[in-house]
Amino acid sequence: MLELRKDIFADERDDNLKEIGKPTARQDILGHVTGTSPYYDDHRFAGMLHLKILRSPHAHARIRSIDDSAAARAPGVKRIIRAADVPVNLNTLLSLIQFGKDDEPSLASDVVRYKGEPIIGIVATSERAAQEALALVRVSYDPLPAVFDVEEALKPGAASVNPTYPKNTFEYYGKYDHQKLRYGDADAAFAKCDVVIDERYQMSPIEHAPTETNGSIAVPDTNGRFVVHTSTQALFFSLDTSAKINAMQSNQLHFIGGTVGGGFGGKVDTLTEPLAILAARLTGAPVRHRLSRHEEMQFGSPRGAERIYIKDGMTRDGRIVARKVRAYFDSGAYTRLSSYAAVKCAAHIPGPYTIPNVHADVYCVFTNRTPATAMRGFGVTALDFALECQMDKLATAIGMDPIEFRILNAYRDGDMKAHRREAKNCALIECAQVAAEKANWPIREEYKRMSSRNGGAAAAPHAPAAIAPSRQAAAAPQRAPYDRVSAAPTQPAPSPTQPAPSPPPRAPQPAPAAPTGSSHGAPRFSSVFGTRRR
Amino acid sequence: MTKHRGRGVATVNYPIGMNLGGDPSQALVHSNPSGKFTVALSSIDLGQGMKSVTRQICAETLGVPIEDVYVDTADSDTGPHCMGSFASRGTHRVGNAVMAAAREARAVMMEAAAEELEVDANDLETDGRGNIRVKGAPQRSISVRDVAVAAQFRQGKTISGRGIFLVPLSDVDPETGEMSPATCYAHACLIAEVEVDDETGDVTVLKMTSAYELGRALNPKLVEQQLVGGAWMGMSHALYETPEPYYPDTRNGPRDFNEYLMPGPGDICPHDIAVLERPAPDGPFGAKGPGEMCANPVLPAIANAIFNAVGVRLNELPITPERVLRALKARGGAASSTRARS
Amino acid sequence: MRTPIQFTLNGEDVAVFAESGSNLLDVLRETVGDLTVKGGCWQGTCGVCTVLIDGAPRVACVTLAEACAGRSVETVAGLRRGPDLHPLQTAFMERFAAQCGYCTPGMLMAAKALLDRNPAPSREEVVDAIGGNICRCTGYEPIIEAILDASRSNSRRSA
Amino acid sequence: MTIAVKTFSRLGEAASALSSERGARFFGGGTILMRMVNEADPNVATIIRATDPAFTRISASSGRIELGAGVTMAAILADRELSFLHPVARAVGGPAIREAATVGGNLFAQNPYGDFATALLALDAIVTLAGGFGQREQPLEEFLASRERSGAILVTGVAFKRPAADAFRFTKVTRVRPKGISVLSIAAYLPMASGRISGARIAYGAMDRTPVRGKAAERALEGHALDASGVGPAVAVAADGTSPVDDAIASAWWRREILPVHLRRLLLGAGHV
Repeated sequence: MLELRKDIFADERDDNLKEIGKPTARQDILGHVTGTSPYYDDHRFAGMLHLKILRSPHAHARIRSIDDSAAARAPGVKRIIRAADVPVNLNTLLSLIQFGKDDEPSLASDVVRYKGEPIIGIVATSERAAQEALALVRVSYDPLPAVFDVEEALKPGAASVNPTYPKNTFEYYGKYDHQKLRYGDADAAFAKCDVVIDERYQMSPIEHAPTETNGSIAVPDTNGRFVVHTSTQALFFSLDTSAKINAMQSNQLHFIGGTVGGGFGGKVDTLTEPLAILAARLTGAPVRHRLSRHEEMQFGSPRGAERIYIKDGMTRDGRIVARKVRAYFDSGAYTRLSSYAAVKCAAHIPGPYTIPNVHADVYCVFTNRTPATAMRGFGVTALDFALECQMDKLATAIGMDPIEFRILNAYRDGDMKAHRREAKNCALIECAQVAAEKANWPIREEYKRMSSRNGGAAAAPHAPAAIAPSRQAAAAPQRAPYDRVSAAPTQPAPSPTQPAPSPPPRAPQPAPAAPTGSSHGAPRFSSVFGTRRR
Repeated sequence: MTKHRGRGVATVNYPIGMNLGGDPSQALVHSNPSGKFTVALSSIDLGQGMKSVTRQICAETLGVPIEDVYVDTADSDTGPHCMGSFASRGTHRVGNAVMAAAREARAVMMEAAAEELEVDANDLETDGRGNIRVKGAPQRSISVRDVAVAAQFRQGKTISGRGIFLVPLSDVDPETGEMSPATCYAHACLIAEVEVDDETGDVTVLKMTSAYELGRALNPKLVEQQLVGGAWMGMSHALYETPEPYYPDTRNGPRDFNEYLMPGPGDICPHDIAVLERPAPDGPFGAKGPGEMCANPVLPAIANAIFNAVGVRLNELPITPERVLRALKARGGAASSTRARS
Repeated sequence: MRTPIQFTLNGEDVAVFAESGSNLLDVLRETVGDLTVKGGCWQGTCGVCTVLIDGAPRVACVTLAEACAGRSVETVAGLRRGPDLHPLQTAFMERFAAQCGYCTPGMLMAAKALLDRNPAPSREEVVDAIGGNICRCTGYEPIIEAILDASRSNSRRSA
Repeated sequence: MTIAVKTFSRLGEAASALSSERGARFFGGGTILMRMVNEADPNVATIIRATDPAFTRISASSGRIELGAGVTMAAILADRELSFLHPVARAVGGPAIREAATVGGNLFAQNPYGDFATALLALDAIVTLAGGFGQREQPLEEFLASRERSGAILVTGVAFKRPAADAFRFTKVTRVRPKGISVLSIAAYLPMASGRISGARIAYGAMDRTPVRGKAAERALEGHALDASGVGPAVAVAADGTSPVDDAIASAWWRREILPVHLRRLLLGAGHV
């Protein structure tokens, strides 16, 4: 049941609209309920062939030899695709935006780096024929030591997973093995804290499990072009990736999709299109490449696991003054998108709270498991779990109501965030107030009266003045081509002297309040809220 | 058997669009000779409602009824470039591109109407029902259909528009992490109520109550779809899901939907939702994006509710009954102060 | 080895030659050409391919096609009678009970199997009826509500 | 390699075809076999089917209940005479799977599947087998212990004594409602003599390679009443002799930890499905 609270922030909206805000039926709903919405696999072509992939049974091994002669003679087999057949057999997804180095082959030739890594493809007249031929391929391996734990992978002498990044970490800005966030002086601030809580959090990998598995059909078209029906979540992303791997011009590919049976982030990786296109080129026939459910579950890239260490420092009055975070993204054997998530994670470290001293190192680590990728809430879901469990522990530590504690520390318009941008358009406090009201969760009057629009500081205490855009450090080498584009940042940081649309900033360090007798053990009103109420 | 009830809260924000920007989307809008509009995109609808929400944005901006707009996506030959459907960027990025394209098409439409009505285009307004009329003199009006016919066959005008939306790529300072990750943020607070069986570790989610701030609910039913389905996924992430049940040990991975655990229709609970709208200055009609963040507050809210119920902290996901039971045994049983109030 | 199979599909006679040992899902999609039936796992674990055989729900992907000879098979393609939508289809539309839509055909057929035998089911009976059908988008609630709506409109019509 | 499907009108013929052909597999309901076929399992070359009416016959009117191996969970749910087995049949998959899943298939289902076999074990069922040797009967417990070795034999049916009213109880512990697969399942046949248990049979599913008896609990229950103190000794030894495994659903540790809890709840009537 959903209730629209139009009364809140009404003065910031023009609600005089005709189509916007209406519960209009989905444009695609009739197709959905009649089974006629055209998913990629709802297209049929005469003489369509089927591609199946031979996958590594080892997490890390050297391939000594591959004998596919029996498979080549098997009934229905039209073509065997080997690593040598792939025109450009090394790629990384974000090379499309010049972020990261090519590190992942489409088909492994010498070494397999995770269980399920593709080795050869077999194109046959039916999926069954292709599967039966796969069983005839003989591959001999020399198993290599494997590493599965992100912190083990960083220890000296750990097995090296990915030759492009031999130290098992993604390389940031050509010089760091992690993404940094530095704001204020966390270590100094901890010394002034009354309560310090240091915890370890571990997120599990998660499978996207869309009801439609990843797949595509590549069809030879006229003029040397190929029509590709695909389940991708990112049409041009997949088109450009496929063009690069097949050494084709982008206008030789005509991608059609847009009706997809669920994605949740698991259909960005372009898992099936490049080899489907290659198979269609090598056979001259339409080729379908779809993952089985078992492949989707075990070898389709999951949301990567994340391990997060958080140390928070708080003064007795319930204000968080320092946060130190060390986080590890388990990227699996190759980069895919985890390198990007680590940056997004770093920016999110303080969560929706104003913390004057923040210090974070976020690592993208390679291990011998299925390469991870984007998933709903990418880079944030695990961190939010850790941050909000941490917030609960902090509130408990000083006997403060968990909602009031969050409202107290919530960011307001005009507050400075740890990534040195001014908070605007904030609404966390209002969400907390409304949820508490709906759930009959009692919070005190002064907390009900607080607002995201009042009480913000132009710059948070202890914070260095925001660095003016012109003085920003040069961007990362691997993203140089984009530096021009970003000459003018979209959110120019305010100059320290710029007046905030709010009352005077909070005191640098609120005077520690004596614990009160209240059951909430709440800080004294004057010492904490005086600067917030107007 | 002893069951304990508790409730927990989480408040979160979520950055809208690809981190650091640099993720353009384009849209093309054009009218056929009878005043029906087509939006051409290469963006993807994977269930979130891309086709539907961009259709409403286009109709609102043009000032025509929703039935007169159809969204065609995704075809790389006809749809202009879009970065893709991820990072909660659809409504914000693609929505803005469609809005820009529709504005350009609307300008031509109003010019053509002005020529037919022999007035200044600035004196004209749309009635949202398929007509264009003179402000203050509604009797002087012409249908969008007639305008389209005139533009096509008499005036030789193309009622069409192009739109692109790009948040320029932000630098990142390698030393401090100074950056512009996003131009706007959605917000949420969610309260979960659970029951914990202290003999088995089983956790049952009894109720969720939430408030989400999304800038603007362009279509409340589509927003509800995301929030209800997203909260289910959050519950699933919190208590059930993993392709590696013994991580970092890689053994015993699920192979099918029987082994990959997700809450079934018999495991769901009531979810009471409020939606707040603080328009984003750069969002289409102020809209942000509900698609991703809706799952996030559920995980910690459930973990915090379990602590409130039995006094144990679970720092590892998923919070399986086994992990709860192990924690309870380590603690020497549930916190007695939190016995079920029922 | 191909083998002839005859059955009725949504009331029409169908005669095909299918690869021996084929499952019904592949025969319907690849041989007959009824693409309204979707496939999610080919393991019998997701319910996406649920069809009715002689009125009973079956997962087509683990149903031996040869075993359907002479039987009546119903898919979502037969749910709609000409221009008129089935009450379940209307209810799914009104309740916004589909997002990506991929599980919808199977959900509708599982629900039809229930309502055909039990026109006024309880919520628990609806939950049991779709217990074998995975939906990754909706959280199930709108689907349950839609099926209950359809059952009420059923009883209204029969009343 | 294409699959051959051979259909026989007599169970005997099907049985001899099954034992004489390499790669022959008998088709019960298909939920297990068709998945193997879909995955191109090289061990399946021929599918043997039987249309013999005996294969799907239910005779439940008398004190002795006979179920053809081809009887489906749905057929059991449709038979009022078998209402005591309805909670078991309903615990198998969703409605579509229950239309296909058979009594015979359950006897071969790999852990953690086969909840119906667990119930039959508690009911002391006798299995009728057909093969090159013709027909013979075997207690289910022996059959389960040797099923991996017994090769290409055909189960044609099961038979068991109808339990006294309310003497049979079943519970299935699962993570996903309503159709999750077993963390474990417990079936208990609890005959009473003057308010005390006499000759109880308890069976566990997913607590070992196959469904197994909870013999220690059975012995500890003998002569006790079904009350808190009476069931205590049985609960204490509930997990004795079991050897569950770690799988995707649950760890062996958790299965052992919660088995006594669920046995107690079942015996005290709290866990009755």
